[in-house]
Amino acid sequence: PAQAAQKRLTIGFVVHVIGNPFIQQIVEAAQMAARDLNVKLLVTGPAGAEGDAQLTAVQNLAASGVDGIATSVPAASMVKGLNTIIKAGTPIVMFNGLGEGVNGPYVGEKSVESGRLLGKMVLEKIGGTTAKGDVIVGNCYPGFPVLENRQRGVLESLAKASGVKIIGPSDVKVDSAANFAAWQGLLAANPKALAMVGLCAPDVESIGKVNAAAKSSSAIGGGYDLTIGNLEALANGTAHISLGQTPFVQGYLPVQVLVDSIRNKIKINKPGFLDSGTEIVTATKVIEPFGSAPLTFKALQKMSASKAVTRKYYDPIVKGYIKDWQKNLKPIADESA
Amino acid sequence: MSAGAKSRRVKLPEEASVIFALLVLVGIVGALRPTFLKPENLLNLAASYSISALLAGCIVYLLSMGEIDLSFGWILNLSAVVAGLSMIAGVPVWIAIILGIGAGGFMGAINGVLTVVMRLPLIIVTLGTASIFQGLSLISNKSGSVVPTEKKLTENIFFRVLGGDIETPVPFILIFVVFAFLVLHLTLHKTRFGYRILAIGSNPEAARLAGIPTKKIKILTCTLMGVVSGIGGILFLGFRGAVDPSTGANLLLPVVAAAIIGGTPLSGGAGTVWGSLIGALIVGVIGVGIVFLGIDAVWSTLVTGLVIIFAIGVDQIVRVRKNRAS
Amino acid sequence: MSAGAKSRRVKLPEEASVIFALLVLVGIVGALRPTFLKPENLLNLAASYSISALLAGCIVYLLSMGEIDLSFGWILNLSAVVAGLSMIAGVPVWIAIILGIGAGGFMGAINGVLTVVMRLPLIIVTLGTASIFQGLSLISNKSGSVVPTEKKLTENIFFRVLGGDIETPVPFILIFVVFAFLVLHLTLHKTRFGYRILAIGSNPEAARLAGIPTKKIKILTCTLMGVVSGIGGILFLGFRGAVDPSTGANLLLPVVAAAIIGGTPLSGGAGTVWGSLIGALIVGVIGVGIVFLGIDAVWSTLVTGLVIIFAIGVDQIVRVRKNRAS
Amino acid sequence: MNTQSVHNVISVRGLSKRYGGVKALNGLDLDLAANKVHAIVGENGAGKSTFMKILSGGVTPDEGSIEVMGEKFSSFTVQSASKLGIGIMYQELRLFQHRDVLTNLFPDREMRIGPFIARKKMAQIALPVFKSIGLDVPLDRIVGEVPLSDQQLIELARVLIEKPKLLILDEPTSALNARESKRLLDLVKALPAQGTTVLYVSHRLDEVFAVADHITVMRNGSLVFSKPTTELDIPTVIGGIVGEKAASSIAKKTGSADLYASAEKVLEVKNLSNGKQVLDISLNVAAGEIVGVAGLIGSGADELLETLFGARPKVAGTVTVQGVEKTHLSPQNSVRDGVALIPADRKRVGLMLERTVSDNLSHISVGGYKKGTVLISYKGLAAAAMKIVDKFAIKTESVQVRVGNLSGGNQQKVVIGKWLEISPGLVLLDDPTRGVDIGAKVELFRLVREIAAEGKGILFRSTEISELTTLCDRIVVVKDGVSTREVIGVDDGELIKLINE
Ligand SMILES: Nc1ncnc2c1ncn2[C@@H]1O[C@H](COP(=O)(O)OP(=O)(O)OP(=O)(O)O)[C@@H](O)[C@H]1O
Ligand SMILES: Nc1ncnc2c1ncn2[C@@H]1O[C@H](COP(=O)(O)OP(=O)(O)OP(=O)(O)O)[C@@H](O)[C@H]1O
Ligand SMILES: [Mg+2]
Ligand SMILES: [Mg+2]
Repeated sequence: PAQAAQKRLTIGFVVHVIGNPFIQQIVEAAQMAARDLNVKLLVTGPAGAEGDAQLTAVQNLAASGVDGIATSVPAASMVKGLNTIIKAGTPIVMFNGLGEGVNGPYVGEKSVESGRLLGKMVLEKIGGTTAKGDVIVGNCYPGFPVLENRQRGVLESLAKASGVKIIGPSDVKVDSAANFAAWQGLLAANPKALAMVGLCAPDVESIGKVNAAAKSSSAIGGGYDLTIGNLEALANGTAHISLGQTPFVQGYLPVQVLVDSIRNKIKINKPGFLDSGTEIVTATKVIEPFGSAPLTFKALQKMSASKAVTRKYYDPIVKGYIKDWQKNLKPIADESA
Repeated sequence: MSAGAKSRRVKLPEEASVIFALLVLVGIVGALRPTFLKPENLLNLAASYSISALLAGCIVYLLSMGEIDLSFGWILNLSAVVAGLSMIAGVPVWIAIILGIGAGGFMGAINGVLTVVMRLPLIIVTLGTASIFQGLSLISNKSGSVVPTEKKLTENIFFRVLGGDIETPVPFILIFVVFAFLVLHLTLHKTRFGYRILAIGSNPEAARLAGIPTKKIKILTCTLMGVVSGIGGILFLGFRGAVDPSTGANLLLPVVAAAIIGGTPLSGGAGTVWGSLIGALIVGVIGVGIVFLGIDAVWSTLVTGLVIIFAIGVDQIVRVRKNRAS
Repeated sequence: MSAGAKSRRVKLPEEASVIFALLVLVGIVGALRPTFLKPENLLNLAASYSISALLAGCIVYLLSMGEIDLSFGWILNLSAVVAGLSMIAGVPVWIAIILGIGAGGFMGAINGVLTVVMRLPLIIVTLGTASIFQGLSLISNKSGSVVPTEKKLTENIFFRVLGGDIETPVPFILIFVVFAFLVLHLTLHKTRFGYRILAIGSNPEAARLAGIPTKKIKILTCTLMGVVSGIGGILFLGFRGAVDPSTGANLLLPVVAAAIIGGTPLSGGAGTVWGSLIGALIVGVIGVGIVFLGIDAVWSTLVTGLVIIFAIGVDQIVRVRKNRAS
Repeated sequence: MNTQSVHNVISVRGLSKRYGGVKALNGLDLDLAANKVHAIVGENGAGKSTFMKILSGGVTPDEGSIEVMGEKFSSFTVQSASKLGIGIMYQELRLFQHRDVLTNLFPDREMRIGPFIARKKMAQIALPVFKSIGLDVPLDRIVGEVPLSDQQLIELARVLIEKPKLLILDEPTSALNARESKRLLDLVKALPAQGTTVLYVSHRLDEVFAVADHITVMRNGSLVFSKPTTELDIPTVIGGIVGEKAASSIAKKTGSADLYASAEKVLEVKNLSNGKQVLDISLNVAAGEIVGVAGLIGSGADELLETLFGARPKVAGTVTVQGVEKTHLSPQNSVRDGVALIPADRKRVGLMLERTVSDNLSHISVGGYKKGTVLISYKGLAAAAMKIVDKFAIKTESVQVRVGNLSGGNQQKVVIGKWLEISPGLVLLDDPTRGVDIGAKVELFRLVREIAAEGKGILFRSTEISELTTLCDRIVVVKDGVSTREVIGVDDGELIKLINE
């Protein structure tokens, strides 16, 4: 171990899309981990989200001789190729997107469970199981595995109220302008909707703007991710709930796992699940996972704009949950439980 | 019959067929969901698609010249980033806007100069510059969104009017874009510059021998595309209040589709600016109509495709009929 | 000089300039990272890009005919889905493969028939059919990935050879694609079918007057594109062992880029199948080189753009020199 | 099958074809006997090419019956025409510009070994045909890169290779020089003896009389008369072509050595070279003078005018226009300086085929010359275009018609007419009468003289020797890219000898 520690390791970090603010938060956390652990981090990814181009990037990193690779796995067609690399001796940790059957640990949220959570919270706000009326559901990229899981969870929770009629799920598009137009159309078509629920990063912001423009609307807005625009919508009351996926943990933890396992020769070549937790954010309350210190909405907004503040806030988690990852490693089945 | 005699038949405008296709689509969605036809809803729809319509109006210039620009989405992005970062850095809003549009024009000019100097079609050159502009945007916004949040910015009249905080019966962005279309139409069809663009698109070698400065016109047209993309970026910034690194990534296909559905051929020498506006609206009605009708996400892609084929089919039938009649 | 007399100068092949550009790029990356030049690495690189190379080799047919197909990525996807689902449903592997390729050919034929019947350029038609094929794929795989996991499937020779479980000195997929290129090259440049395609692309009216059945040839060429996309889908399924709903989504630009970087003009009448192979390798080397050189993600897009401009610049300089010399 | 149709290779009755408001063919009745050379003549837009295209299956008639070689058709396709053994050389060449020469010779008739095209076999067939028509171009050259005259010969070779029983030649010599034309005429004359009937469309009446057994004159889509050549003379034919309009003719110029010696030089060229076809050419043109350029195909005469205009790069020599040396020659500068070029290849570099007559006529005045304001009024352009249309008697339904729909000769008039607006000081005429009918040619020559009389200079290249000797004050002979001598007052025979020596 001492020898391994002396040689400066190189870790490859492959994301499925460059230039997505949420992904960028993950990348920044990974870079913090690399600095903390004194390893070299190579970040790469395809220009457009496509599994095959991403797999090629992973293969190229492996061929260029990196010591370990962290990658999101948005496509089942990457699995075989990743396992070949693992078999050849380069360990791989997944984050954010799970490839079923990859022989390595996965760091991410419980996607179905988080969908259930969102559905449950929306249902509470519209009057619980006795609620009666329309709820609009939008999926920005039908066919994307994580989104399909979230959707399953949301629908499961909403189904508890027999009076709730689901409108959709409609294809609301990922491009922010098209996304806005889609939500605008959905609300115009269903002006009495009780709630609008999105599954992707641009949704909460769009829903907020649509709600603000339609004076008659009192729909509850809910969705995912803590981008600046989404938090803005929560702050001005045009949207109501957004779930975060702790990008910090998703970025930091994979690097920690790789570095520890290489330095200490820990075998990680089998599936496993490391929960990155779910953040529940409303304008009045912020619930962080792993029993972290309570956070005000203001503080959260500040954090989303500053790396240093983020690192400081998560220090206890780095020293606790993340450092003790071996203890927290669960069977992969837990992810979609 | 003497040359130049006016035909007595009332001549339908070139855009008749595509207008008809648009009306058919609006009619179908409206028949199924009458709320769709509420003026407010239609205006909102139009406003949402106004930026891509604007770009379609300008890409008509390049198509008329026999060229295609693949980079304009990233010019839009980087222009908006330049303006947004300038505002955040404290540059007065109006100056930041000029900087953004100027950056757009500069990028367009680079495309133009490269295509002229390298003697390559613009599509090949912009295959490279699209990546360059995207890359510069990623570097300058540090892969994150650019969001001017300070009160003194968001309360600036620019953001308030464009963002819809100040109520106008018709969204301001729509008024602006319709005005821009008027200018684009007149420039292409009533000025020497437009004549020269069409002449180059019709027969580049004949244009050169007619003494038309083809290189200069190419560079100017690319610059114009850059300026209009820059304006698009500024409108986007004001309308949405932020720019993401992915802004503009998905503009290419709908914008070019709008222009060609509108009736501008890819082969050069002809183009209709108004047609591209109708084309953009068709793209918009299809997009919004599908969610309006509550078509399931899994089915919506298929339905979109079928409706596109239906719309261009209607367009084509009317066009052929019309040509046969004349 | 007498008619038909062979010119005494050794004639460089048309593809010389683009080969030179490829060598320059490989040389630069190799000089900076010698491991890049290991034959094993180069072969793997080539294998990763072989499917898009194959498609580039066939899109040359359409470009030569003056057309572009926007839908082939989704034809690839749906063909692979058809084959994968058939296998999972218990259809013998070889029959499933034929079903997949047949589905591809059928989709291509639909494109061809629509473009001929509607008398519209293929690019407009495939604007619609691309969505249709994607939509059908989403519906048939219920928005999920198709993964034939059963042992009796994955142990089938098809999956084992393509997936690389059976060791071959050169990846099997590479051998297959090079062979396919040979066939594509000979068909375009040595058979009447190829001559007819090039004639239609060069002068459609003259082709009609020469008695060429232009509609039939168009439909056939579109069908060929469908069949090759179908084969691409099958190769993908075997090579990767699964198909995702997003498979094929981002193929359009790199494939068309490979063909035009390789030297096939967009205007029709000329095309080089081998050039598109080199073009696909250039696209590949740029992608791989950036990872090998350890260029950070934030910078990689910019560098990609700069290298593309550099590569087409080198290509163009050699081309101009060569033409001047001849 | 009656006996008459055995003798008549073609019988048409009431053949009509209209395009919009234009009657291209208007109830044409005609019988043409087999194994003869039939000349078809008529003014521009008379319907000759339309008739030829119907016979070859390229155009479907609206009305009328056609009987070809004893078989009766209401219409036929390209395929059925070619099965019958009808071969056509189109006036507007139908070549595949991107493809090589050999490929163009066997369009869809390629010979094959197995599935593969047998280029060697095709070359063996092509080379003797090339030799017979005096074509000398490598078979692997891209057609778009060879001169127009060679393209015309390639189109001719293509149809000869088909060995048709009925050979249609639509203005086959319009871009050819005297030598090539003569060779072609000899070849055509020999064909009837081999069982081939020839339809020969041309505006060059001397050729017509040299080659045809029988002459048919058309006007406005109908027959004027159809008689054996022996019963006709040139004035009668001209009378038939132009109709009631008085047939004018053009007087021959009698140049003299020092007529313009003292006049101001509009153009002075010293040792001009473009490094390729033009190697060392010196000449000058005085104000009011018409100077001819004579030379064989490939002598550099073709490229000289384009080089002077700046359309091809100059590598050495000096060019002085109106006393000012032009260091930077470019089309743009030339247009601004009032130098006009009427290019030989109207389709490739002269016209915007898809656009209207009006748009084409404003190509120079709006496009290159920058006349008037930035804003343009299409009404104004149309009015200006109308004037030119009237002046040149361009036959078109309106100025808003697509120029590609005009007959070949009328297209040529548009190419010339578009320069009128800017009244150039130096006019470079590169084979300007290609496909122009006799009436229009006389009109054009009158106009050229008129322009010259205003003190402008004219440099004139033509493939027709008689045009040079008729119109020019002085003729510069060019050989292998070098101007070898200048002659004054020569006749056709002398000039041909000078060019060929
Ligand atoms: N495709 C077309 N569309 C519209 N009008 C046409 C078309 N082809 C020919 N015409 C018109 O038909 C008439 C006859 O044309 P045609 O080409 O047969 O004349 P031509 O006798 O061959 O003349 P030229 O001597 O100039 O070649 C002309 O007025 C022409 O404008
Ligand atoms: N020796 C020859 N000289 C001239 N032409 C030839 C010669 N040999 C063959 N050809 C041409 O090639 C053609 C060959 O006919 P074939 O029936 O093989 O073509 P095809 O089957 O109709 O073509 P496709 O399969 O592409 O439809 C003939 O139409 C003929 O014109
Ligand atoms: Mg056949
Ligand atoms: Mg004619």
